[in-house]
Amino acid sequence: MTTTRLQLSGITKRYPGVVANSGVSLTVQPGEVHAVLGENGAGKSTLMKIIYGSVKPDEGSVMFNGKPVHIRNPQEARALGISMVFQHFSLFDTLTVAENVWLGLDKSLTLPEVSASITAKATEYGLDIDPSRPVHTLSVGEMQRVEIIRALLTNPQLLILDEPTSVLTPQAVEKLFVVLRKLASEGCSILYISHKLHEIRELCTACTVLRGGQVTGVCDPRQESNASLSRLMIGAEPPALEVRELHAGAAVLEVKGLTLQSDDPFGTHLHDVALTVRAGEVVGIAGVSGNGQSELLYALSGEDRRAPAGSIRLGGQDVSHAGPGRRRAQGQHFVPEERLGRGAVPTLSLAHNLLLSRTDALGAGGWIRVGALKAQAVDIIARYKVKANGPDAAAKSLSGGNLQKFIVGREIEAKPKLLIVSQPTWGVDVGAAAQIRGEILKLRDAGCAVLVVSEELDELFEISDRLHVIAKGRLSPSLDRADATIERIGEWMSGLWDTAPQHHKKEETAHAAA
Amino acid sequence: MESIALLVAASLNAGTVLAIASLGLLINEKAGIVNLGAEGMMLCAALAGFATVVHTGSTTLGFAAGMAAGALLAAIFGGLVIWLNTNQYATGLALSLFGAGFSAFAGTSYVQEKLPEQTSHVIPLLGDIPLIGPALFRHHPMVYVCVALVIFLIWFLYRTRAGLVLRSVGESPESSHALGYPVRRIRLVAVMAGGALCGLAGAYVSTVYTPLWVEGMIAGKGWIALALTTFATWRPARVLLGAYLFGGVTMLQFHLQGIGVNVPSQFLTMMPYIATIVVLVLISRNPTWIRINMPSSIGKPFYPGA
Amino acid sequence: GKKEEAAAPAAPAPAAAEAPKPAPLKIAFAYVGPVGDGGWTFAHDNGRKAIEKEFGDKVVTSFVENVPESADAERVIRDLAGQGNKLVFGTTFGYMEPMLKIAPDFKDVKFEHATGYKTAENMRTYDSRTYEGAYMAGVIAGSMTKSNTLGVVASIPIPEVIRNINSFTLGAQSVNPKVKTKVVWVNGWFDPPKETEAATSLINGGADILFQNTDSSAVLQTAEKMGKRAFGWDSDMTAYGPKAHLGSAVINWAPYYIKATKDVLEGTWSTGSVWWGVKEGAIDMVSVAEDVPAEVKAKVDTVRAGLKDGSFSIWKGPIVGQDGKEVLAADKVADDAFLGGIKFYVKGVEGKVPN
Amino acid sequence: MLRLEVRPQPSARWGYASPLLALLITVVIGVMLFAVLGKDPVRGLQVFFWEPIKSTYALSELMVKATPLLIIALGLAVCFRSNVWNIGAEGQYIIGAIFAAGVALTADKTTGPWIVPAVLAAGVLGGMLWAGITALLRDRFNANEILVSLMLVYVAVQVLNFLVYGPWKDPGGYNFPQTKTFEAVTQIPRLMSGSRVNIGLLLALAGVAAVWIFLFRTYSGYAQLVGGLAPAAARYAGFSSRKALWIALLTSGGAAGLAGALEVAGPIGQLTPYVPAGYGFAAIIVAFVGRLHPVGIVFSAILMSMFYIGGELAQSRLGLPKSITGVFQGLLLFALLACDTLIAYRLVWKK
Ligand SMILES: Nc1ncnc2c1ncn2[C@@H]1O[C@H](COP(=O)(O)OP(=O)(O)OP(=O)(O)O)[C@@H](O)[C@H]1O
Ligand SMILES: Nc1ncnc2c1ncn2[C@@H]1O[C@H](COP(=O)(O)OP(=O)(O)OP(=O)(O)O)[C@@H](O)[C@H]1O
Ligand SMILES: [Mg+2]
Ligand SMILES: [Mg+2]
Repeated sequence: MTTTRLQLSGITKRYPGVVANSGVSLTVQPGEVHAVLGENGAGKSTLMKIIYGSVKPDEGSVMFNGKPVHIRNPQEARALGISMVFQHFSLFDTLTVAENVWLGLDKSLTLPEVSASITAKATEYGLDIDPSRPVHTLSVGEMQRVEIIRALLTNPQLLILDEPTSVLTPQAVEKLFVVLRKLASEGCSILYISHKLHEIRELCTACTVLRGGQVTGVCDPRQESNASLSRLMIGAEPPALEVRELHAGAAVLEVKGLTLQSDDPFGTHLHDVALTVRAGEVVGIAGVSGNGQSELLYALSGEDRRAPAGSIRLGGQDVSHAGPGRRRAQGQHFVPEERLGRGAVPTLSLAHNLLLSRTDALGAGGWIRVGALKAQAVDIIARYKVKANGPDAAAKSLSGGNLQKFIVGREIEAKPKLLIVSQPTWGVDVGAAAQIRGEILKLRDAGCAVLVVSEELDELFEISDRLHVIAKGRLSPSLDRADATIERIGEWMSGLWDTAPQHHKKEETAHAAA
Repeated sequence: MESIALLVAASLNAGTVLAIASLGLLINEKAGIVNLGAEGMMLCAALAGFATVVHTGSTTLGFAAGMAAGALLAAIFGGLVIWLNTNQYATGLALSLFGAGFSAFAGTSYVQEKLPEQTSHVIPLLGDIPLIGPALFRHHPMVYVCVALVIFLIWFLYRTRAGLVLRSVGESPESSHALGYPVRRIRLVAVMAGGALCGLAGAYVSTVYTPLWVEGMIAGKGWIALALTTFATWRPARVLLGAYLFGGVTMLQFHLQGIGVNVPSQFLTMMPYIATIVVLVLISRNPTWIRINMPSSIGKPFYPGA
Repeated sequence: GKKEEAAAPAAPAPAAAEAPKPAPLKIAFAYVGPVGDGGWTFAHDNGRKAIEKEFGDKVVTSFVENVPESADAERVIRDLAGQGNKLVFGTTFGYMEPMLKIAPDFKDVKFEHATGYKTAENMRTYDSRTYEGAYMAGVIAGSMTKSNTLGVVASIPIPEVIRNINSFTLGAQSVNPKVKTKVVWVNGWFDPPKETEAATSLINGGADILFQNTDSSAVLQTAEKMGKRAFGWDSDMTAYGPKAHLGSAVINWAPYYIKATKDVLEGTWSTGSVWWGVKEGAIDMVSVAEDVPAEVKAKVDTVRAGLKDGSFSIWKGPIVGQDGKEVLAADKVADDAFLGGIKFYVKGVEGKVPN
Repeated sequence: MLRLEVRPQPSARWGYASPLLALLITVVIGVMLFAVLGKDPVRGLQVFFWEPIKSTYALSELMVKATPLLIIALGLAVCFRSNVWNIGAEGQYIIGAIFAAGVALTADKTTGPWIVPAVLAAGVLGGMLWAGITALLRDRFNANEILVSLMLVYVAVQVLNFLVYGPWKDPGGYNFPQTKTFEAVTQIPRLMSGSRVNIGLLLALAGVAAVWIFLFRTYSGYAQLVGGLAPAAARYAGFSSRKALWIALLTSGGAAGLAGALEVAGPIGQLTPYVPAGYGFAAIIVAFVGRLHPVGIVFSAILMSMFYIGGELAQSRLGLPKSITGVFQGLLLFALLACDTLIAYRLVWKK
């Protein structure tokens, strides 16, 4: 009998105000691809960081290859044969691939030796990469390749991958799975984190489900259905959404010929983007992050005012050079993906955060009517069921989901003509996500034009009437949801919609005219 | 010709002080920390170095004392900034003020002291070459140590793993932390090393460059050194070049007066400062250039989660 | 350690009040720099100590150093007067206006202001003829120079300093007509690093003997380091550059300070303007280097003696300005008004007077 | 081991207690310092904390000293809260003084009292102009405002020197580097006879109210705050960062310039090379010790002035060197920065 590769028992980790892990036990066998499943905030990442030594548990014990271990830091973990690819990349933009890899290796190799072994590993696993390129010139998928190669070069016995597929196209996911299966067949155990049920069922041979920091089930995902996994994960099945008829009205937002150099030297340039959003419809933009979404949103929101004249029209008026304030005055509201720091000022109260996008509580000469402001905040808190310590609570004291509800509430209550939402449900629990999606659809039914940018295909399929895909700064033609399939969108996510350009151009014009 | 050679010599000498301090600040900034307290550290180090030479007669010990004083003050600064996450700018300013006040306070009894006689430093043979000899080969050893330091730093930062780790900490402390590097300890070491170099520069001023102690004798060199790191876009060789250039401009104002150039002396005195501004403007005009060269986390606090 | 003596008793001890003797005269000084500058303030503080030595327990002195010539000066000096000091010295030009404002409010206090030109009923001005020391230094410099180029590190272009540069040059030319003087202004009284840089630049420019009108020993030390010669200023600076030192043009405030104290003690104080020099023992050239030839020393002695008995005047025509025009006609002796307004360089000084 | 743990909510109580604790720490260190130097600590504390307030005259002098600090620090509070690091207030103060002097010098015997507002306005304008250079270079060329504003201090000093040594030199002043004393009509009106306190104090107090209202009750003040706290949020809201930069620098420059004008046309009464007295730098500490809050700044300006005056008195009373002021000021700022950690964190014992 082989010894168990990893055994956790009774792991508990408390953060001020949250218990991230509570009495978690987990067993991983050699050569096993073990899924850790759970919704946002369930404590998956925390658990992985404990295994990797970058977070210290308050209680509990860790056995590795049958021996009890106290892993104090990632170096010790790597020395034991544990490697990790983080959910948020731990790469250094201005350094080269080889330097990045070097930093993750503890052996006393020289830089040229590191470069040579990168090339060797890359060939072995079909992960093509040039060691001398600076990381900021890489695409997100390539960055992940760097992370994986860095992990592989430590010859791990246990490889932890924290949500590796959230940044990949479906095709790239397939390629990754090939690599992972090869590794597993060589005896390496893999801890695989995801909340994508179909991926887990396809790849993994064991699964531990977390909810609210506790283990709610251990199972073999190949024996389970999406529904049964989902029950384990969230305790109930999400409420089904009611989809209504489309009554699209006049075009509210028209974008044409939007070509823009990114002002971030490491960013993506927009190239000839065209799209139309009509009153009463939800248009979704799919795509892997880092393909120009943020640049597009900056241009659409008015935070970047360098768009070529005439390229962005709001309600028929050219707003290409207008700032956020002027666009807001014309009925456009925007929910950015970063809640803290962009959508809200962390240290200011909820009430004061209203003033970022709302001016209803201002008196003459810009006088802030504090009473009115607070009343407004109390109202939103109640109506959107925001869990907060009243209108004076600092934005940063709210949990991510609650802050998101507050921000969405703030923008929706402004009764916009056009609502642009980026990643509406990132890091938001299932109940809140359903609430937010419901509010968005209600708004659509009330005749508002809605543009949603998201990396979650499931979400886009759920709420959009039409879909675009953004890839390398270019936007695909629009596709009715009825015509959209995961395969087609996946193909488009790698930028491959140009195969029949004539045809699509026509389709696009038709939409614009409608 | 002769006077040009001497102007070069004087510029190298004046630039050396700036370069050493600026290299120290460069190390700080490569690790992501801006220390506006350079002036205060240099002043305290100048006093420490001077006092040590007065008591021991050894310039080497004086340099060591200066470095120790600089490192000690930097450690206080580092403790506040790195562990207590205080605002780097405010803390640096506090250090500047405290350093100036403390050195003046503690140094009152050294004001009248004088140092043992200095030997002149001429490199045999090379020092006798006409023009080039006086320009380049008749300097205090510190001038050459400074050049060696630049070469060492280039090697260290861009050729060694430790240097890479240092840069990575300044580039993204979050990632370094995730990879298991003790970010705060690395930063503290960098801050102290920077303080030690500022201290060396300060001690050089009070024991060699102007061998006496008076309060406030650093006279803004710490601030110029700070400006130099930006000027050099955080590259050691350019720091040296910039320092020599500034040393040159400083000397030039007197040189021009000496040869009777008819400009109000106030305008000549302004020159180094205006030159700093002009260069800052030229350097900063290209944001991409700055973004690629500037350590990304510079001036930002870092809290390791847990 | 210059500080020990500084600790003045905070207030007259109660025991003193019981004694039959009159309470000691309280005297206060406001200094612009630190007492340890080794130059201007140091010299004044020596004068203060001389008062203590001369009058013993009949006086109590105290001082405040580093008093900026800003709005602070008025508060500090007012506080000194309010503290019961009956004689208050302000030792820099910038205290003139504040002292003028304060004087009427303290009729029983005598104010002594150095280097100014405005007086009041209970405020008089005093100064010393530093240019006499500069002239004697010039005599030595003119004899000792090999390059015939002298350098002056000058502070701030007020008449006093320009007068000193000219007198230094006149002294040098009196023994060596070929001499030229280069001047570098540092725009400050006390900035050792800058003085060092200025001195370096003068030496690089060919000057082999330096003279300064700034308050630190930096110029002398730079000369020492670079193997050239230089002078001490304000106080005897031999120790700072034993090899370079040619002599120190010193100011001795003691005679005047003792006289002023005596005036107050004896009730003979009256307002006016006092300008003392070699004659009154306020100015001298001391510690002349051993390698200075005897005949040069003798020449200095002659000048000193002449100044003392009034038989010699430094500013006696014909004196020619830079442009060759006569600024003082032959045999004419400049009066104090002329000396107080000098804004030109004499022939032999290179460069232009700032502004 | 003693560890820091983030508080779920910043502690309001420590917000007020931290400055007091910092002051206490400074005092304790001060007492130890006095003891080491062999001075009576009680007498030492008296000199710093009692003598400056013991009489009406002493209080009035305290106000004279505190007024420029308060005015400059108010401007800096707006600036720092906007995340603009103007550390060149000293230069703006000098240029303000120069502009004010320029107007004051035009006065003659026939000039009416309108000259006073003109002098003050000129000072404000001068300060704004000087700060505007920093703003321009930052705005147009992205040049670091810390370094530019600081270098401009040195330039301003030389501009002042150029004027008082050159064109503006008092013709009747024996070539001494200073302008003629201004006509009496330009003198900033005093609040009461027998003291040097002038309407500058009232202006400063009005400034306290104005800055408080601006920052905490107006939309444009809110925009400044947001720009300082979260630049991305400001951009999202549509608050122009350029406008914030200009407002911040012009406000602080104008305030510093006003302080310069009040000083030359008030207690000094002429332009001399000694106008720069380090107020611009000291005001940075004042602003921080006052926690960038207008009311807090009132207290810190007074405290800082006590240190200054105490430092002067400590010389004639205790024979201590003046630099002790700088030691105390630096210590106070260090202590405050350290104590402020307790607002967002708490200390816990952990193995
Ligand atoms: N450093 C920290 N300080 C405080 N709370 C934390 C910290 N890290 C995580 N948490 C909290 O612990 C809980 C678990 O977080 P964790 O990142 O482990 O969730 P997750 O399951 O990985 O979620 P996701 O799917 O969004 O990645 C969350 O409520 C989170 O807010
Ligand atoms: N004395 C002080 N020192 C430091 N910070 C302070 C001080 N007083 C208030 N603050 C902080 O400054 C900010 C604004 O304070 P302010 O006093 O204006 O609020 P407030 O008037 O109590 O607000 P409101 O009236 O809206 O309830 C707050 O973040 C507060 O914590
Ligand atoms: Mg996670
Ligand atoms: Mg209130």
